[in-house]
Parts: sequence; C-alpha cells; structure tokens
Amino acid sequence: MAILAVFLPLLGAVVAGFFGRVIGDRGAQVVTCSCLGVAAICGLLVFNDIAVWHHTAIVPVFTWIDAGQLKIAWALKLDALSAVMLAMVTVVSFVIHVYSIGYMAGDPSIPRFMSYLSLFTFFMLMLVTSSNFVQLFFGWEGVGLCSYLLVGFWYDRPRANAAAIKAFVVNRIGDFGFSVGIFAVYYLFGTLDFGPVFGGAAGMAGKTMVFLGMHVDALTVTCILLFIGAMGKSAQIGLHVWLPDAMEGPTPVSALIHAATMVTAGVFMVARLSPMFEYAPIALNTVTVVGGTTALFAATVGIAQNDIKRVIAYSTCSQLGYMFFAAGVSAYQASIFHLMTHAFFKALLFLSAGSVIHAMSGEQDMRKMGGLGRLIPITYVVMWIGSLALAGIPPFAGYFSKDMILEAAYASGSEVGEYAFVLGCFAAFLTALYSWRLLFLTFHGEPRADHETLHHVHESPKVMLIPLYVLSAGALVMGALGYHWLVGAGAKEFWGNAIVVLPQHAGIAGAERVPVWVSTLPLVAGLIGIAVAWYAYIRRPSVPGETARAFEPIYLFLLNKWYFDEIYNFIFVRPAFWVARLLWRRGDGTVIDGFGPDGVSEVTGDLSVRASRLQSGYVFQYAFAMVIGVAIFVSWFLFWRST
Amino acid sequence: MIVQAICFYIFSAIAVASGVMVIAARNPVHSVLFLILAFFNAAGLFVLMGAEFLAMILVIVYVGAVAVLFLFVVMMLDIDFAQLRSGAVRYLPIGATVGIILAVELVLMFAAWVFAPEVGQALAAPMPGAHVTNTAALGDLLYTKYVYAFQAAGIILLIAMIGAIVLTLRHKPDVRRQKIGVQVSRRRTETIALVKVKAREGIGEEEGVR
Amino acid sequence: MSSWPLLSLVTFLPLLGVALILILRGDEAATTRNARWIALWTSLVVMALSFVLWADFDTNSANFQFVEQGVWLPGLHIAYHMGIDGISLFFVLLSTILTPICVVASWTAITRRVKEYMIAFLVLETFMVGIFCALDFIIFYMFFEGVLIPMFLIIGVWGHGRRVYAAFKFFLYTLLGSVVMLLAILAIYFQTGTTDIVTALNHNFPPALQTWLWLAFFASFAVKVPMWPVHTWLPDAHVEAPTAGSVILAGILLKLGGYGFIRFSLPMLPDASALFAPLIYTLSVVAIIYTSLVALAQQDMKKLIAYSSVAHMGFVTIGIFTGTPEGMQGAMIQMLSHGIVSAALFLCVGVVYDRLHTLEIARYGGLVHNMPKYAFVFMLFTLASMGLPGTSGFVGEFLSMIGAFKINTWVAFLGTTGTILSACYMLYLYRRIIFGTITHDDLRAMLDLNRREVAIFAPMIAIVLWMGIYPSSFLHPMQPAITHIIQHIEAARQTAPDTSLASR
Amino acid sequence: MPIAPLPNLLAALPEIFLAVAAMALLILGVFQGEARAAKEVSWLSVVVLVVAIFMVGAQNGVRHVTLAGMFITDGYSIFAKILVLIGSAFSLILSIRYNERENISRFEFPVLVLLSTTGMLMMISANDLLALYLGLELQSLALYIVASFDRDSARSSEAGLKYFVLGALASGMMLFGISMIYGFAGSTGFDTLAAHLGGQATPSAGLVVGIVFLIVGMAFKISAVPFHMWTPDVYEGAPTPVTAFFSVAPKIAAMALFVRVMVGPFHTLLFEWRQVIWAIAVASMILGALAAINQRNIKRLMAYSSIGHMGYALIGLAAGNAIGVRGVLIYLAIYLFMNVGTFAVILSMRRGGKMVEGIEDLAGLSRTQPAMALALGIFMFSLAGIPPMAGFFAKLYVFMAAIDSGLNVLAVIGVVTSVVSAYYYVRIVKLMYFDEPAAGGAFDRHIGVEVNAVLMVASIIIMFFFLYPAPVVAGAEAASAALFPG
Amino acid sequence: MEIGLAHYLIVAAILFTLGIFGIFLNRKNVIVILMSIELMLLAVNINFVAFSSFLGDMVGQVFAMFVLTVAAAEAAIGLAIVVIYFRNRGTIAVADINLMKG
Repeated sequence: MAILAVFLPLLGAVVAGFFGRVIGDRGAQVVTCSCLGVAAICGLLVFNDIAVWHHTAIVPVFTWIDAGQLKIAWALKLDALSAVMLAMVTVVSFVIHVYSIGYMAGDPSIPRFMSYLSLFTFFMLMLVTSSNFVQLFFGWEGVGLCSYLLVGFWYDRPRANAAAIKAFVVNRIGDFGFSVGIFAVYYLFGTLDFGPVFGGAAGMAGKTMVFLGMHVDALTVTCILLFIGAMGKSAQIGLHVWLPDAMEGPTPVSALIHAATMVTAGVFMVARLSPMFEYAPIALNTVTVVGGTTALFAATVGIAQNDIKRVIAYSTCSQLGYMFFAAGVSAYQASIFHLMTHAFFKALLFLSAGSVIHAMSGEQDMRKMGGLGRLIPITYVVMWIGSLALAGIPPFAGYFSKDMILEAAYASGSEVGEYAFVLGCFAAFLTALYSWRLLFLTFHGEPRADHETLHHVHESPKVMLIPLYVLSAGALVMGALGYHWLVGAGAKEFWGNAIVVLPQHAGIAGAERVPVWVSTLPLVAGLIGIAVAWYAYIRRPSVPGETARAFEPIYLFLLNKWYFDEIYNFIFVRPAFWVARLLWRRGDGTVIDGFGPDGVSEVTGDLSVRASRLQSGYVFQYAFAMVIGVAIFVSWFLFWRST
Repeated sequence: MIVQAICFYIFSAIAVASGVMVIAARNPVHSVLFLILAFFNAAGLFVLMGAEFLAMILVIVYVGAVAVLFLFVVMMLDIDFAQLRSGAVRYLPIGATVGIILAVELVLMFAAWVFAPEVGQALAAPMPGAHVTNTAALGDLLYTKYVYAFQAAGIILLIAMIGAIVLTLRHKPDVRRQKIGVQVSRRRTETIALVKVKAREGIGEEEGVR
Repeated sequence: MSSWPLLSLVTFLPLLGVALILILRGDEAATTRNARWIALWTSLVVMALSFVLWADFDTNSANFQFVEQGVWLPGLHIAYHMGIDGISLFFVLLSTILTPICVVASWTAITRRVKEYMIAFLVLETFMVGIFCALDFIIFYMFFEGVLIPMFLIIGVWGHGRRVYAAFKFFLYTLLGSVVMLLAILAIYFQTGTTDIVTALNHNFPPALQTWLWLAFFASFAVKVPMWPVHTWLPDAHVEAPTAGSVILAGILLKLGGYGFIRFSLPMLPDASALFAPLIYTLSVVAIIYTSLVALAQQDMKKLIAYSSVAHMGFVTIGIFTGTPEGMQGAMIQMLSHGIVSAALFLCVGVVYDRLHTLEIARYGGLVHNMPKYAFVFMLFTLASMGLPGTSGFVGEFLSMIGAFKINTWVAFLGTTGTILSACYMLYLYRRIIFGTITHDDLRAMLDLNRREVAIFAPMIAIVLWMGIYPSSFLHPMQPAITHIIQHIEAARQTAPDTSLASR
Repeated sequence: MPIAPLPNLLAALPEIFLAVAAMALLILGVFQGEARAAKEVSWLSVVVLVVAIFMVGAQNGVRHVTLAGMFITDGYSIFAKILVLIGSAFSLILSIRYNERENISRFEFPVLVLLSTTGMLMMISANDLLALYLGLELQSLALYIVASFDRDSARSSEAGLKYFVLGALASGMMLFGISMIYGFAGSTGFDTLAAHLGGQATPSAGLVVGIVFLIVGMAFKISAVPFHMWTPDVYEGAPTPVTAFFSVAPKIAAMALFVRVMVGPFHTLLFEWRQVIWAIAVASMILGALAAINQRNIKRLMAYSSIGHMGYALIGLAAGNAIGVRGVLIYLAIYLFMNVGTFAVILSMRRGGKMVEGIEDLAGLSRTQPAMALALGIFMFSLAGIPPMAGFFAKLYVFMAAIDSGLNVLAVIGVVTSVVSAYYYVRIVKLMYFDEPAAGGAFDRHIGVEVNAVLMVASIIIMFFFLYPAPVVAGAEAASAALFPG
Repeated sequence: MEIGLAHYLIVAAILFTLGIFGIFLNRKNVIVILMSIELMLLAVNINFVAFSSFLGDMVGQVFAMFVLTVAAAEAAIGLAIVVIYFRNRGTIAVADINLMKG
C-alpha cells in the first residue's frame, strides 16, 4: 500500500515525462491525476491503518549503499509522523494536480509540468517515509530539484531561471549543513538508520567530539548542522531569500511546493529527529530563536509587499517560523499540527491567488487590482476562508494550531520560549494585518486595473474551483478535526513513539495549563490586525501612504525585505565571481602557469638559446671549452678532493 | 753530472722558448722553424735520458719529414699574412688564466711525482742492460711483443696515405695522363687496323682512322 | 572460460582492429567507412569480453583474478603478469564501455584522417585496459606512458585552436610527472628484487624509503588526477581535444592518478600515506574550492567542465587517503561516476559543437526550445555532476566525505562546500546554454539529438542511474579488495609504530 | 735469440679479416677504376662487414688474451663488436646511393669505413693503453677523412677540419694522461694496472689526473660535454651518411672502450672517476636536452640528441657495476637502431634532387608519406624514451643501474632532462602529424630499396623490441658479466 | 744538482700547456694549431721517455715511438684537410672557420 502510494507518482511522472508527446496533454493530465488519485487513496488508507490500528512498520525495498560499516537501504518507514505527512501530501498534491489542469490550460508543455509535479510528489513521499538519513536526503534534494525545475518552468523568462537557480543554490547551502550533519551522525552512531540512531541518542547526550578543531557537544553540533538543512529547505531567516523569488513559478507550484509540502520538510525533519533534538537543548533553543525571529521577520516584510504571491510567500515563511519554534519548545505535535492545517489553508490561499492571477491575465501586482470581489465571488469567498484560517480566527483550522503553538511556547517557561511567544503574538497581529491588506487591496475598493484586463476578468473554471472547495473544507475543519488526535487528548496514543519528548520538556502538555490571557492574546492580536487593516485600507485609504512617507526608512527597509538580497549579493555573489575571475586569470594564468609550465618552458627556451649560442662555431672556443673542462676536473681532484 | 744538468737546462730552456715562439710568431714559417728548433732540443733531452734511437727518429722523421711537410704546406697555401690579425686579446686574460692554472697544477703535481708502491715488479719490458743498445732493445720489442701495435701503426699510415690522396688528389679533366695499365694491356688488334688503301681513293668513312 | 587468456584478449584485441584497419585499401570513402565499422565492432567485441570478465568475477575474493603470467625479461624477475581485482575490474569496464561510445561519437564529427583516428583510439584502448590489468610495474609503466602517444596525436591532429600548445602541455606535463615514478619503480625493484606488483604490495618498505617512493608516485599521479596546483594542463587539453578525446581524457586518463593512489601509494606505502595524507587533504580541499570558483568564471563550456573535473577528483583523492572503507569505496564510485558523467558532459558539449562549431557559452542559449531531448540529457548529467542523490555522483561524494569526516572534520566540512559550488557553476552553465530565449538565428536551425546520439547517451544514463540507485552492484565486487587494502594498512601500522605521524 | 711463438691470432680473426679485406678492396678499387668500383666495393664492404659479424658471433665468449696481452676477446667484446659492425654496415648501405647522387661516390669511402671499423674493433678489444691508443687513432684518422669526404664542399671540409683539430687535441690530452698512468704504474697493460692499482685510501694525485686526461680522450669520442663541441658542427657539415656513421659506430666503440677501461684497470678507483663521469653525464644530458630545442637543422638536432643520449649511457658507466654496464650496452644497442633509422629518414629528405635538412621540411609528412612519417614517429618517441618503444627500455636499464648504485640525483636529472628532450623529439612528430605539408611538397620518391629496407628493419626493431627483448638483454647481461668475473 | 724525473716532467708539462695555449689562443692560422698539437705530442713523448728512463722500462720508449708514428700520420691528414679547406674557402684563418654554429 505504502509502496503504491510512494511510487505511483513516480510512474505518473515517468509516463508523462517520457511519453508526453505520445499521450498528449490530456493523456498526461489523466495519467498523473489518476496516479495521484490512487496514491491519495492509498495514503489515506495507510493513515487509517496507522492512526487507527497503529500498524507501524519499516518496509524495505532494496539495498542502496553498502560500504564499510555503512549500510543503507531503500525502505519506507511507516509511523504516525510519516502517515500524517503521507496522507497530507498525497491529498494536497492530488488536489493541486487537478487544479493545474485548469490553471495550466493552454501552456505548451503541459506533460512536462504534470510530470514535474508528480515527480515532486514522489520525492516528497520518499522524504517523509524515509527510514534513514540518506534516503531523507535523497527526497530532500529531489524535492529541491523539482522545485528548481518547476520554479524555472517558464524557462525563457530570465527571472524565473534566476529564481530557480537561487532556490537550488540556497537550498544547497542548507543541504551542505544537512550533509555535514549526516556525516556527524554517522561518525557518532556508526549508522544512518533512524532506529539505531534514535535508540543511541540518549547515550550520546553530553558526549563531545572534535569538530573543526573545537571540542564541542556532539549532539548539539550535529543537530544544529541538521537544522541548517531544515533552515534552507524551510526558508528560515538567513536562508529564506529563495522563497519569495520562487514565486516566479506557476502558482500551483507555489501552492504545492512553497506552501504545503516542500518547505515544511524542514519542520518534518526536526520532528522526525525529535529523539535527537531532545538531547540537544542548545540546538532546540537555536531552533526556537530562529523560528521566532523568522515568524516576525517574514511578517514584517509581508506587510510591505505588493506582489500578491510574495505576500503569501512571506506569510508562509512566517508560519514556518511558528512551526519551528513550536518544535524548538518540544511541541513537535503542535508543529506538525500546524504544518498540516497550514498545508490546507496556505495551499488554498495560493490557489486562490492563482485564481486571481488567472482572472487578471497574469497580473500579480496588488496595486493594479482592487474591486475584484464582485467579479470573482467564489475566489473571494475562499480567500476569506483561507485568510481567516491563517489569522487564527476560530473555528478555522489555523486557530487551533497556532494557538497551541503559542501556548506551548509560553508554557515552556524558558527564556527563548518567551521570546518566541512575544514575537509570535506580534507576528499574529501582523499576519492578520497583511492578510486583510491583501484581501482589501485585491477585492475591495475601486478597480485599478486597465480596462482591457478588467474586461477579461472571469471566475475560474470548475476544475480549478473544485480543488478550492476541497481545500476550503480542509481549512475549515482540519483544525477541529485533527486537534484531538494530534495535540489533544488522543495525541499520546496517536503518535506512539514517532515523536519523543523528554519529561523535563513541557511540550504540548504544558499548553493545557497556560493562563487564559495567553490563549486569547493571539486571537486578540489577530482581530486587532484585521481592524487596523480595515481602517487603513477601507476606511482611510490614505493612511498607508502617509505612514510609509512618515517612516520612509522603515518602509523601504521592509519593502526591500531587510536588504537581505542586496547584502548577500554584496557579500557572497559578487565577491564569488570576482574571486573566481581572479583565481582563473591570476591564479591559474599568471601564478600557476606562469611559474609552472609556461614559465618553465619559457626559461627552457631561453636556456636553449643560450646553450646553442655557446656553440660559436670557432674552433678555438671549442678547444677552450675542453681545456676548461679538464682544468676544472684536475683542479677538483687536486684541491677540493685533496686526494 | 753537472754537465748533464747544464745540458738539460740548455735544452729545456731552448725547447720551451721555441715552444713559446711557435705559438707566438706572427709568421707561420717562423713558427715551423721554431718547431724544428724545439724538436732538436727535445731530441737532446731524449739523448740525456738515454733514448738515443728516439732522439734520432725525432730528428729524422719529425724534422726531416713532418716539419718539412708543414713548411711545404705553409708555403703552398700562399696565405696573405697581412689580413691575419688576431682578435685574441679579448680572450687572452681568461684563456691565460685557465692555461696557467692548468700548467701550475701539472707542474706542482709532477714536482711531487710518486710511483705506485709495487711499480718495480710490474714492468712489462725491463731495460735489457748496458750490453744491448737502445736501438736493438727497441727493435727486439717492436717486432715481437709489439707486433700487433706495429701492424696497427702500419694501417694507420696506410690510412694517412689514402686520406691524403683521396682528399687532395685531383684528376683534372683537361690534363692528359699516362694510363699505364691501359697501355700495357693493349692488344695489337685494338690498336692497329690494317686497311688496304686503294690507289687514289683514300680511306672510307666507315673504316675511318680513330 | 578460465583457460582462455581473457585479460590479454581484452587488452590486446583492439590491436587486431588496428591491424585490420591498417590493411584496408581502396578509395578514401570506403576505407573511411570501413575503418569506422571495424573500430566499432572491435570495441564492441572487447566490451562484450569485458562483460564476461565481470560475469565471471568472483566478488568475494580480494585476490587478483584471471591472472596470467609469462616470462618476459628473463633473469630480471620482470614478467608479463596480468590480473584484476575488484578495484581494477571497473576501470577495465569503464574503458571498454567508453571506447565504443567514443567511436560512435566521432562517427560524423571526425572527417579528416579517420583511419588514423580510429587506430589511435584502438591503441589507446589497449593501453588503457593494460594499465588496469598490469600486475608488473614495468608493464604498468609501459601502458601508463604509452597512453601519451595516441592521446598526444588525438589532441594535436584532430583538435582545434591552440591544439599544439595543449598537446605539448599535456604530453610534457604528464610525462614529467610519470618519469619520476619510473625511478620509484626501479627503487622498488631493488628493494624487492622484482617489479611484480603483488610482491611489492606485500612488501614492507622502510619508512624513509617510503617517503621518497611516495613522493615519486605522487608526482606522477597528482599530475594525472590532476590535483591542484598541477591541474592547468587539463583545461587546455580538454578545450582543444576533439570530443571523444575529451571523453577519454576525463573518463579514463584522470582515473589513472586515482587508480595509482589506491593501488600503489596507499597499500604499498602506508606509513608515508599517513604522513602525507594532510598534504593530500589540503591540496584536494583547495582544488575543490579553487577550481569550483574558477569554473564559475569560465566562458567556454569545455573549460568549465574541465575545471569541474578537477574539483570532482578532489573528492576522490580525499576519499582514498581517508583510509576508511567508506572513503575509499566512495572514491572508487566517484571515479567511476565521474568517468561516465564528465564523459557524458563532454559528449553533450560535443553534440552542440558538432552543430555550431563553437564552445563559447555566450553563443548558445534557449536550446531547450528546439532540442528538448538534448536538454533532458544535459540536465540529467548536470544533476549527476552536482551529486544529486539518486545519481552516481551522489554516492561517490557522499561516501568519500563521510569517510573524510571520520578522519578530519575540516576536510569534510570544506570539501562539502564543493557541492554548493558545483550546483552554482553547473546550473549557471545549464541556464546559459539551455534556458532563456534563442538569441542567435543559427541556434534555431539546430536539430535535436539524432538516433546515433541517443544511442550514445542511453547507456550512459542507465549507468548513472544504476550507480545512483543500486550502487551495490559496484560496491560489492570492490569491497573485498578495499577491505584487504585497509587490513594491510592496519597491519603495517602495527608492525611499524611511531614512525609516521604518531611521533611528530 | 729464441723466436717468439706465434700468438693466438684466431681471437683477432675478425680484425685481421677486416684489415685484409679492406686492403684487398682497395686494390680492387684501384684496378677497377673510379666509376664502377665505388658501388661494387661498397656492397662488397657490406658483405665483408656481415661476414665479420658472423666471425665475431662465432667466437664463444670465453676470455682470450693474446698478442702479448694487448688484445682481448670476451663476451663483452663480442656484443660491442656486433653492434659496431651492424652500425657500420647500415651506414655503408645508406651511403651508397647518397654518394652517387651527391657525386662523391668513390671506392675509398667504403675502404676507409672498413679500416675505421677495424680500429673500432681494436678499441673494443684493447687490453693495453697502447692498443687503446692505436685503435682509437686508427678509427679517428679514418673518420677525419670521411668527415671531409665531400671535399668540394666548404661545409664538409670545415667539418673535417674542426673534427681533426679538436680530435687531435683530445688525443693529445689522452696521451698525456696515458703517460701519467704509465709513469705511475709502470705499465700500460690493463691486467697489470688492475692488479697494481688501488688498495690505497687516497689514490695518487698523478694517477687520478692521468685518468682524468684519459677520460677526456674517450669523452671526446662519445661527445660528452664539455668535450662535445665538435659534434653539432661536424654532424651538420659532414655528408649525411657519414653523419649517420658518426652517430653510431664510433660512439658505440668509444663507449665500449670507455667502459672497459674504467671498470677494468681502474675499477678500484671507481669512487674517483665516478665523479668525473657523473659530471659529464649530467652536463651532457642537460646540454643535449636544452640546445637541441633551438635547432632548425635536423642533423644538428640529431647531434645534440646524441650528446644527450651519451649522457644517459654514461649513467650506466657511472654506476660502475655489472648492472650499469648492462645498461650501457642495452642503451647502445637500442640507440644504434634508433639512430640508423632516423638517419635513413634524413637521407630520404630530398626535394627536387637536393638534400633538405630543415626540420620544417618534415611538415605534413604524415600526409605525403605516411609510412615514413610513422617510422620517424616511432624513432622520435623512442628517442624520447616513451614506452613501448625500445628507447624506453634503454633508459630503463640505465636508470635501473643508477638507482641500484645510489646515484639518485643523477637519475632524477636524467628523467627530468629526458622530459625536456622529449619536447624536441615530439615537436618533430608534431610537424609531421599536426602541420600541413610544407610548401615544397612531398619528398622525392625512389629513395632506394636499401634505404627503405634499413628504415623498415630499424623501425620494426624499435617498435617491437618490447615483445622479445630477451636476446639483447641476455646478450648484454652476459657481456657485462664478462667484465666482472666472479 | 741532480736532474731528476721531476725536471723532465715539468718541462713536458710546460710544453704541453704551451701546446694547449697555442690551440685556443691562436686566431691566425690553422697550421699553427697543428703545430701546437705537435708540441703537445712532443711533451707527451718527453713524459714517456722520462718515465721509461726512470722506471728502467722500455715500454715507454716503444709507446713514444708509436706516438711519433701516429703523429706523423695525423699531421699528414691534418695538412690534407687544411689544403682542401683552403681550396674551398681561400683562407685558413681560424676566425673564419665558422660556417656552422649554433
């Protein structure tokens, strides 16, 4: 069953990819969607199997790498965590596949697109079901690759290409940390299978190792290295720069990859590695701080963006921050819960945005929209649902998960937990603010688009709307539905030993005991945010401009995303090219070749000229040379050798 | 003894001095003459050392043949002495330095000459003693023990001969030469043709006189 | 089958092809055509024979197999001794697989002096296979240096641009490296009394001598690998060589260095290897970072791939000198993978070069529009070159780095940065060539891969994925040999303590 | 007065035969008259040489000392003599048609070659300093003549003159050294010298200096730096077959003699003379590698090449043991065929009936004359020491000797210079294969069956030496063992 | 005032060096070079005879005799070459003998 769920998308991808010409656009769509459909059903069945019957298992497929002590198999690890992910990924992916049929209609390379999507799903499923670090890494890089392919799907757009490369390279930076982390794991545990590693983690606590010449706590360093990988994939601050740019890809891609699935892989990984992270408190604190900071940072940037998809992208970034600091305070369950709800409502938001863009003939700038509420009402409604879920307004899904996270953060009692809580609450306010800013700018007020575009605005076809309904439903009920199992009373039984939380860490258990103001604060913050947005964009539309003018440096700072791109460009990209040219021209050309082959050959040539010049043609000089030779030898023996 | 010493010094002084002049004289004819002088004095030294035969050979072969050959060639080549101006001065310092170093080294070494310890027992052909003359002793060795060397020397002289001929001998096409082999091996029939000449007709074309 | 001198057959069969081509007579066109077919069939037969080797290979044995021994230089204990173990097996296979590919790749690309060209390739094949089969140093050395002759001609005669410069640089540079090795071989000869490799491998050399021998071998192998800073011949040679020449150069010749390290330096000179491992690490890490950066700045496709080869071989040298089973097997896989991947990348370059006759990256762009198959193939090998999991490149890099981490975290840390940089330059290259809009009119007329080219790439793709997904077929046969080497090193370390690093 | 018993002449049979045959041919030539005789005498001389090869080959390798201890035959002399005779025979074969074309065809030429060869054999068999000297002079005098054999050419006569002047200087120095050795030891016989020299901690200065002077004479003949100066000019100036001859036979003979003298009577002074050999070997290798790069004339290039090669051969001598001598002999054997082959090609370099000697004239040869280009390519790679050509084995064996004797620096310098010299050899390959045919077009065809035959034989030997090296190696092994009894 | 071996040897050494000097300091005339060579050989002969005399051994004298013989042959050939050279170039100045160099 699980094998079917994992490999059917691959089959779809291969068929659509290699035989796209043969089976045509329609064929490709049918093949991939039906594969995904079956996979989704399988996924749900597997979920059922595990959630209800607790049939956890490791399904071996075949040996992968066997070198020295290192033995790695292709295998599917089926437990609660992977079941949640499996079900969520297959369902969301299926929905998005269906949506894509409508969204990509008319594109010249539909089979390719469908193939990439399915391939991505395959890699994602490999990732979530992996039973060892390397297979995790395989999925990890695979989704990165598909992200690259899909972001750069419209390959004749330079910006898309640049964004794709950026996405891949930044992810690679994270993967760099990840792989070094894997090396460290292997070094420490002598294996890369999750089972033995998790089993040995407790024994490894407090041990030190030499890393880069320093004696450091082994697990801490390992976990931080692995977390760097998570940061890259999940676009945490510092390595987030690729995510907004990745919006150059088609919108279903953004929904699938950059909202629902791939970006959450980092969170999944931290949760999966909870048995290790639990023994590395400093690493956990790092996760908390990074998550909290990202949550706020991305939210601040989000309020200043004008591109509809970028706003949602920063929102994603921010929500991922939430998930991380939840994991950081050992509330992995809350983290995964939020991951799941977020997958639904964020996919919904993206798809709705896609619907808007579709309606606007590709326009993404919110400043050119406005008043669309009347023209595309269904989209308008589902967008509201998504936003409400995002802002954490009960009874929408986000409310349950986000609340849980903030409560857990507060309950952790640690300083970093409090830090995350404060930032999270503020971010909740900002979340509401930018969400309704988006809503109001897009759907309310006077239309700002030109006539031609407006004329074409129309509601999306059914094939796009049905997925929206499905996701809306998810965004509505998922929170309430999943609460019990994932974080509520049934959590302990549900998770089994998929997630380990040490007793001294409060985790979700602590969330039950927080004061009332703590649990209501996020809601209040969200409502205030909505109110402020209403005031600024409906009631007094001049306020944003005035505010921006009044605090111009801050506005520019936010508009330019804290200047991360510029700084990176200045620190890394341009110096890299500069150094590259320097090393090539000067290093290779002047120094190595100059002192090496070219220099030597020049010197040899010069010596050669001198040597042949010795041959003057004059007999007396020849004789003289002979005599000198004799004189030298004789002198050598008579004086220096003193025989 | 003292006479011997005086003779040695005279001979060697003159030999060295003429040696210097051989290479220093501007006129090559003078050089040859100095060379002859040097040979004469070296022959004197040979006599002092008891090698009369070699001394004689030196005078006869060298002075009589080789040096004269030199003289002959120098004269024959008709060199324009005026154009022979040396540019040797430029190289003189370094050349002289090297040469003098070498000379000093050799002199120093010879001045303290030592023989191998067992040298006395290893002699291949000890001097026969006073009853045999130097010439006889040499001859005795030459044709017995050294017959191999003697033959080799003969071939060397043959080569010299061939070489001198092959390099310098020219058959000028316009010079008629005697071909003795041809002349001797002539047959009567090749040379004489009997032709009956009829009166007042002369000799016909086809049988024309060669 | 064992009664057949199979190894000699594989080694010298190409020469039969040479002989056949040599006796070809007739008009230009006919001989050209026949030469191609003879070369192809010869190399295919050789390939088939080498598969027999693989099939008959006992994967559980660390011993040399298919051993042949014959008198050659009597009285000197220099014999004709051939044999393969798990290490050499795959290099033999790599050689025999790449040769027919090269022949096919040159089918239409080479129009001048085809006869000579095919002869050069077949001779080259003999030498390459011979290198990996030789179990006598002198035989090894003969093949090792002999390679220079056909390669020199291939670069010089059928190359382009500054081919003369490149050919000479290649020839003299690598010659200089390897002649020093010859001296080391002779020193071994006098130490052991024979030039037999098996004997030498089991000989304990005194530490002082080991140092010198190691340096001499290093001089040769480092140039071949090539390690920084003796790598500069490689970009020049690659750029000027014809496509198939680059393929062989990248596919096989670069492996000679790695093969030498793993076959000779490490097992034979364990103390010196331990002593110099930091040097190797340093140079390799510098190579990975330095040449990756340099690759980023390249304007010429082949040069870029050439520089990337240097970086990739850095992983190999690191892996080998970790002395760990993971590292060494990783290095082996990395070599095999690089042999296929970089060869394929050069073939990719050759495909467009054949159509447009320029290597300048800026002249291309947007090829995906009219060459989708090509774009796919190129993408796949780009990814493999970047070491994407699931491709062969990953297994090699991963294993060698995991081995390195055990020994020295700095090396693993810095070495792994190479994966970031390789993504940068490879994707940057791919983007400039394949993506974007078509900017030059002549690009529009370029045709996608034809059947011949597909036939070239298909097996290579299969191998790359095979090695990436199920590398056990490759790891397993080499395991006993690697284990044997490591045991040997351990044993040597124990018998000769405190002579190397420990006392410093 | 007792009549001395007749010495064992059988040992010297080849020499006697050669000398007598030379004289007979001389007479034949004189009586036949110029025009016809040259060719006939030449071929007859070749036959004589071949017969001599068999005569030498028929000797059993047992050590015979005869002619009052001046003459020795042993396994060593057999090997070296066969090489010399082959070299002479090949050179003669190459010369015949060339001399006809250049209008210098005279019957004295083969006779001189024969006599010179006789001298070489005498050198090889010398067991006395006197025999050494006479053999050397016999060989040299004939060589002086053949160098200037093209007597109407200023270059040829200049070559002869230079060779003569410097050769005479060298033999003067050598004689001076011989006199010192004689003065020190009281003997000129090798056996006596071997018995009476050595044993002292610090050998006498006079003896050592004497040996230095003696070395000069032989170093001159093998053109080792700094006594090489004549070589490029003489190679360039002399008629090409003569150059071919010069580059093989006398070198081999002189080297063989050199080895015999050094490791025979003066073996106990190895430590002393090795320093000299070391120095001239290094200098030769370096100069041979460097100076040739700049050459445009192929004969001149071959001159520098031979200087370098003698440097390598000297490495074996510097080793001073059986392995070293074996190395030298193998080196000489292979060197012989490489050089003969190369000169066969050079002799074929004619365009419009005239010799061309520029290396640029070889451009594009692979297009115009592929077989010849292939052969020359083989020789060039062989000269460069690239396996599997024979030249590699030559170097292998001498380096083997160097390593064995701990002459590591020498070996390292040797390999480095061999790489440098590879440059100019390979440059010729480059000219032939990479470049377009030269402006003058192809060389003349019909260079002669015999030249082609020599070319083919030499290239096959060089190319396929590796297949069956045993005869040469085993022969050299036996030969070197003869010098180191026990 | 004993005249010993060393005296003769020193004379020979001086003559020998003079001969060498003559060869490489001479720019004028090749024939002078030939004469210098004769001087060298003379020095060698003095050496041989001196040793012969002081060792009481005839070999030195025999050797000297052969040296004389060969020297004569050498002179003949040398002069022959000089003659043909002169015929070709019209000069025998040492400084002119450099058609070939480099």
